[in-house]
Amino acid sequence: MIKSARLNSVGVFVCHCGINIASTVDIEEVKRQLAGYPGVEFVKDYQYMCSEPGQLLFKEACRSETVGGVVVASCSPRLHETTFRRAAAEAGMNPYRVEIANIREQCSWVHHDEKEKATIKAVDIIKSVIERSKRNESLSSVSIKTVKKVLVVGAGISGMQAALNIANSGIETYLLDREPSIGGRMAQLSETFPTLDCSQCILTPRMVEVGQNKRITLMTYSEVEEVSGYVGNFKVKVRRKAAYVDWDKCTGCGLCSEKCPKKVPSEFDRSLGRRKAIYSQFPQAVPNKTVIDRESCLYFKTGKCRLCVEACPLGAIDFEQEDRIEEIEVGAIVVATGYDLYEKEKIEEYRIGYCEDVIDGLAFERLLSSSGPTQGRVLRPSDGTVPKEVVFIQCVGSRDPDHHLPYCSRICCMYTAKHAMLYKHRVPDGQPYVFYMDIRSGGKNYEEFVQRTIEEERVLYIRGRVARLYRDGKKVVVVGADTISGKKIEIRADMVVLAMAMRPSGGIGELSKKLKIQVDQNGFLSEAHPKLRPVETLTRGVFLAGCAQAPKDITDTVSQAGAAASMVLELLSNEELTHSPTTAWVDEELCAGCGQCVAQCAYGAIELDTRRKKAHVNDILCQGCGACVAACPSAAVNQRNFSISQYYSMIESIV
Amino acid sequence: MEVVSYMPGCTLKTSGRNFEKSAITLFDILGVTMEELDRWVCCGTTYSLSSDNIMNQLAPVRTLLRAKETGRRELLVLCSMCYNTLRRAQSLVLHDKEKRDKINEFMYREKTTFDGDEIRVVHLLNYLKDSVGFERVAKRVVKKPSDLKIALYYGCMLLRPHEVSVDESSEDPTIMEELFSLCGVTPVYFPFKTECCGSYQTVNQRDMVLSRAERIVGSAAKNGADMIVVSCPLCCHNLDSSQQRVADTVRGFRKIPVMYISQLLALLVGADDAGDYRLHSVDPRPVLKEKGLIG
Amino acid sequence: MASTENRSEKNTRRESIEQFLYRLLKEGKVDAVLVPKRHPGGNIVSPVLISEPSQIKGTDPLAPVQTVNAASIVKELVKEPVDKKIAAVLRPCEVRATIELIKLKQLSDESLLIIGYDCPGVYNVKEYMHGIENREDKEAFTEEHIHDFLSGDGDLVRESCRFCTYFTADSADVDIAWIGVEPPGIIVAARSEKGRRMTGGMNTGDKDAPTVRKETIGKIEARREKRQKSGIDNLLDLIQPCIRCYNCREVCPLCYCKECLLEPEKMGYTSERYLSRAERKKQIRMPVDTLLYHLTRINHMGYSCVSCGICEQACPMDIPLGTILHVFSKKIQSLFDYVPGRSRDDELPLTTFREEELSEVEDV
Amino acid sequence: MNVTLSSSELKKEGIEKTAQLSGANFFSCYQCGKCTAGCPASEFMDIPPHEVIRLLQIGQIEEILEKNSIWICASCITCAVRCPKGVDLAKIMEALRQIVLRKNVNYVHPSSVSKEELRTLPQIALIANFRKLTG
Repeated sequence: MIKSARLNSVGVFVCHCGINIASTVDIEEVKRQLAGYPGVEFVKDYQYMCSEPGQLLFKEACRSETVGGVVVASCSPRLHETTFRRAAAEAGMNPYRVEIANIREQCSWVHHDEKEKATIKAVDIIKSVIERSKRNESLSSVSIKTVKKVLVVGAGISGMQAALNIANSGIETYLLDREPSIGGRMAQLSETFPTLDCSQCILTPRMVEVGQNKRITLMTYSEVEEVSGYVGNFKVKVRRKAAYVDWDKCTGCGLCSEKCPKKVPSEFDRSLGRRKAIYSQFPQAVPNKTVIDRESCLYFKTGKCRLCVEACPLGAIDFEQEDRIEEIEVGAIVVATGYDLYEKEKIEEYRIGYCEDVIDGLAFERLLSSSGPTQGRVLRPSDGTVPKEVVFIQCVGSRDPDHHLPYCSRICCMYTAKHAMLYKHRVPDGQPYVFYMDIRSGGKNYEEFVQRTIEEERVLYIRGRVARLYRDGKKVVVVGADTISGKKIEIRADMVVLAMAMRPSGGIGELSKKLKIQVDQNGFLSEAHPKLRPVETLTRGVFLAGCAQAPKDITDTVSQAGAAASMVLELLSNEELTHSPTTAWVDEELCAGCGQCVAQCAYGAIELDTRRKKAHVNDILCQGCGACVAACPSAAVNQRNFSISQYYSMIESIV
Repeated sequence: MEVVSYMPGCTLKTSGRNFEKSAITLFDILGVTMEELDRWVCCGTTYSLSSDNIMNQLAPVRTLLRAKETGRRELLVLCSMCYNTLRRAQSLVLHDKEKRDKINEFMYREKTTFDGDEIRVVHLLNYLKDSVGFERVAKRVVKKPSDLKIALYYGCMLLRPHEVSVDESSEDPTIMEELFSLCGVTPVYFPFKTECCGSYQTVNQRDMVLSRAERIVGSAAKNGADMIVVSCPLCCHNLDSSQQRVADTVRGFRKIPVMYISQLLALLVGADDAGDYRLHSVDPRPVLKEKGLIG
Repeated sequence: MASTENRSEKNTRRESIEQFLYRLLKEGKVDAVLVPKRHPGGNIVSPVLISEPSQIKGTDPLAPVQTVNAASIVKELVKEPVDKKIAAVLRPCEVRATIELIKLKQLSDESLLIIGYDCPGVYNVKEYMHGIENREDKEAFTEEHIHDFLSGDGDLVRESCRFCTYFTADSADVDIAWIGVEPPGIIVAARSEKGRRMTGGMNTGDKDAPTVRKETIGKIEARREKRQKSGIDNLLDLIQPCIRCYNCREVCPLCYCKECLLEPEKMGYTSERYLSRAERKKQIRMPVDTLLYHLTRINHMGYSCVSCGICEQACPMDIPLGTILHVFSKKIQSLFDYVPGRSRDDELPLTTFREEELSEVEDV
Repeated sequence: MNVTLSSSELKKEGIEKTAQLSGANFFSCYQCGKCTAGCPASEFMDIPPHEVIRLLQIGQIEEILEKNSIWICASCITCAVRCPKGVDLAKIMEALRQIVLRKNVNYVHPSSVSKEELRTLPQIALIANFRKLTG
């Protein structure tokens, strides 16, 4: 009895905030009105409660035996709630017995010309918070043990970088990719801007490093099937796709591919080259293993062939293999699923001109690449001749909100300059043209690179969008305009390279649903805050890296991957994760099991036991937003220290 | 016998009468009767593009009212310009309530109002595709022209703006190619099929229209077309009657006859002739004879 | 069934329905039937759960009286899964309420066959009793009422029925149609997969067939639509007489909370609080918060309210609750383009989010 | 000659009227030039189509009206269909023509059409021409 009486008593501090509050709200009047209010033990004021002396005053009061809770009437709780709660904890009081009454943003600042009314309002605000405070519980933080393992989805340069950073800090990492090899898009590139480093040369050592890292488990040719659990304790089901080759036996010697009679266009070479039905993605693949493409394989189609079986000295071919589901447990997930290019067939006004010699930027990378289908020689796909007039078109599909994608794909300006320059290096007597709208070259040494392309390589930059393409014999006529001279321009090109827009890679929609993370209006994964939380998602424990979040170049991708890795490490550096205890809970007596709260929860924190017809809140996942509380007609869901009876008494105290 | 309401437009009664006549012959053979609206008025030829001009919408809406009075839901149009004007006027009335009310208020003497959704304006091509069926047209084909290559010219008004396009694509339409391929005629690659012929500028920008004709007909010729097929009396005029003047100034320019969709189709399904050949500047008869379409 | 065969010269729709239900039970398609039946006294007709086929005799779903919204009873009957198959013969408003309850996970419908039928509307119980008390032929009363409904929409029916436009049971598993059908004919049509499965072979056709049916329905709908109110301008006055007896809540088929948030106790009324409130406001009306009570009820029920009007019938103070609920619910439901009970597949408005909804509050 | 810009210059009546008659927001235009590139008539114009929009953006409507571009436009709508920003240039051209024509200034005089032309030209050519180019 004595104890509860103590808990129901409250001390009040009124902060002047210099003149921010005190020049509008009459502090003395506030003190006078609160002095006799039921449950109020004392009312004190100070110029700056958040200052060192203010904090001392506050701690002193918390230590006193007379009050069960403290109300600080000051600025928004966003600013100093944590400050005061920490101070209370240091003084031995339960931090959740400290409440802030916001009399600055919600009172003095908005009513500075109505001082009397502002004073009345300040008193009301404080009274209502006193009422709430009197009914507060002494809560303690929720904590949960974490699994010190990480899953990185996508093994391009971004995923590889994140995985290396995490694994090198001593944490087991799974690196998953749906392709047979790691390496991603960067493995397809020829040379990189602005240094013209050979992409393969800088990437391959990284791939080997990843492949040999003892703490990294590669899960290539795999997809995320299902994700359950929550931060610190995710359970992920991974579909290991059937390669029809026993990878434990396969050494990647390539004898099978040599014997395979079936050739199909190679995805890796953007259909400019061909691969076999049993193939390894590219010569430097990690892991260096082969897979059978079931769609093309003659054995799967006709039941005959089996030449690969004969060819393999290790007996690794296994037509009976099936997809396997493997379950792993991880504490955090990094999503680095990268990008695809927008399909050029969607650009209708260019379609009449399409022939083999109109290709997209990635295809041109393959033509430039020394490991590509032409060993790095620029040859027309149609007839193998050297193109002498080559037109590069930027912003194809990008910056076209009316037909295609509204955003800037960000890297096309740079890689087009690189393409034009490399073309000029390969074909010194050729003439490259670039149709552009703006040149966006805001990276280190980028602008200099573009200027070099224009000045030294004599690449002709034409400012204007191309209206259409059409074929004329062996040529492709490019119909454009030079908006600077106002002239209409026609170029009879031997080859046209389209800098197609970047978009998130296929399947990102389903993956985002499985991970319960958001996508933006363009389908890219949403970061928690565009400025201050760029690698986090709104789902705790899931982080972003690379082009899955937005178009970016290799430099930025690697930086972001490092940032994501550091966020993961920060998260997993604690043995236990703590979590604010002001979560929702379900009163089972009242719960009728209608499930409306489940649908409201954006964090997947509520489960419905359909047999018992009871909802249950998972404390770790609950973010304390209160949506479920509002949705429940039975008032069966309550939020700790935000209970409905607390609200009633708050309202009651002011109306 | 199916019956369809039909609005010819002015030019189909004069210089474009081959279009109407051959369409009637074609439909007759396909078992469809084209029933001309009683009191249609000129569509106004070009859709007014200024937001406050309601006057220019009255003519097409009156014709749509006449169509509504027939009790049928469709109105067949052959001429590309009429199609564009009527179709856009219908769409305007349907989507802009304020203008709809104003138009109906203005025409208070009419027995009924037009609300935009009573009539579907259908171009010949869409009628053949959706109501008759290209397969059914193809089944009626009796003449197999030996290796007739045609350039299918869409022009502007069948395709733009995109909302009224007769094909899913305004930039790379294929509906005519689909139709004629099924009928045993080979469409040639024709990159100028959607490029404007110069339209009404033929009246006072003759040079521009000649230059357009040179490029468009030149492209058809270069790609081996024996004939250009059109759906608009104005395109027909600009491409056909300009050719002699282009030929006079451009060396090596090859003249190609221009015919309406229905003229060629009518011949294919067995009509004896394709109308009054005097209306053509470039006489199509030598090609038609060579390919065995006329005796 | 022997009894109906005997008086075949003057069969009624009621008997045709009776026959169908008899077969349903007799042929073992279901184990029990919940259906309105005339009680021994002869006047009142109310739901009865029948397991013995011979007891089907005397059932009269068309009788113009509704003592409870039978969805409340269905909710009680199948609140947990049962291994017996139960057919519930329900008015359209009861069908719709049942479907809402299924969506709210308040009943398990695996073993439930919802049979709906064209509803001619009902009288207020008191008026019905008054009308039927001295009648010799109780059945003739029903027949006369149906005649009124088809011709002039008998003005004596309960207010909620007067403006009800959902008098056919399109969302039931099986529905019994008779509007536009020559009596004593009825058309039994399965409307769901379950309906087809459970009544295989008993269907007599699609009710959409006769055009006269469509026309008649259209006419009645038009007449009733005109009677619908679009607003309430004196809500406070209307609610004044409320004595907080909670009858409206008790009879509402959709009120499903275990404990009502609106009980004074839950709302935290203590003696001290009454007094301090009176002190602060100088006076307070007792019982307190009747407006809050009704508004909260509207807020809770508004998404799913099927406007059966049972709350109005239960109100001892004659507050026009049926109309009030209808006006508010319709507004709420139209915001979400939601018709309660239209289909099991329509998602509850509060559990879904569509980008285009509530655009009028976007700028706020 | 220098152009002196001010807020009133940018918002003057002709500019507002063009915006209103065309219903197009020419400030969406980022001058990519796709309209000019695709315009079948641009080679006959004094100033290319995208420049017409640019001059509107900087308030120089008089300069547009001095040039022949708006009268050369054949309303083929290629520009509007392709514009990545959904700026309907065909409507802007019409609005600019209307601004002149409504002052009772004809661009083409019906009397200037010869009898021979009247006889040979299809009706739609004549009617369309007068509709677009006379008041």
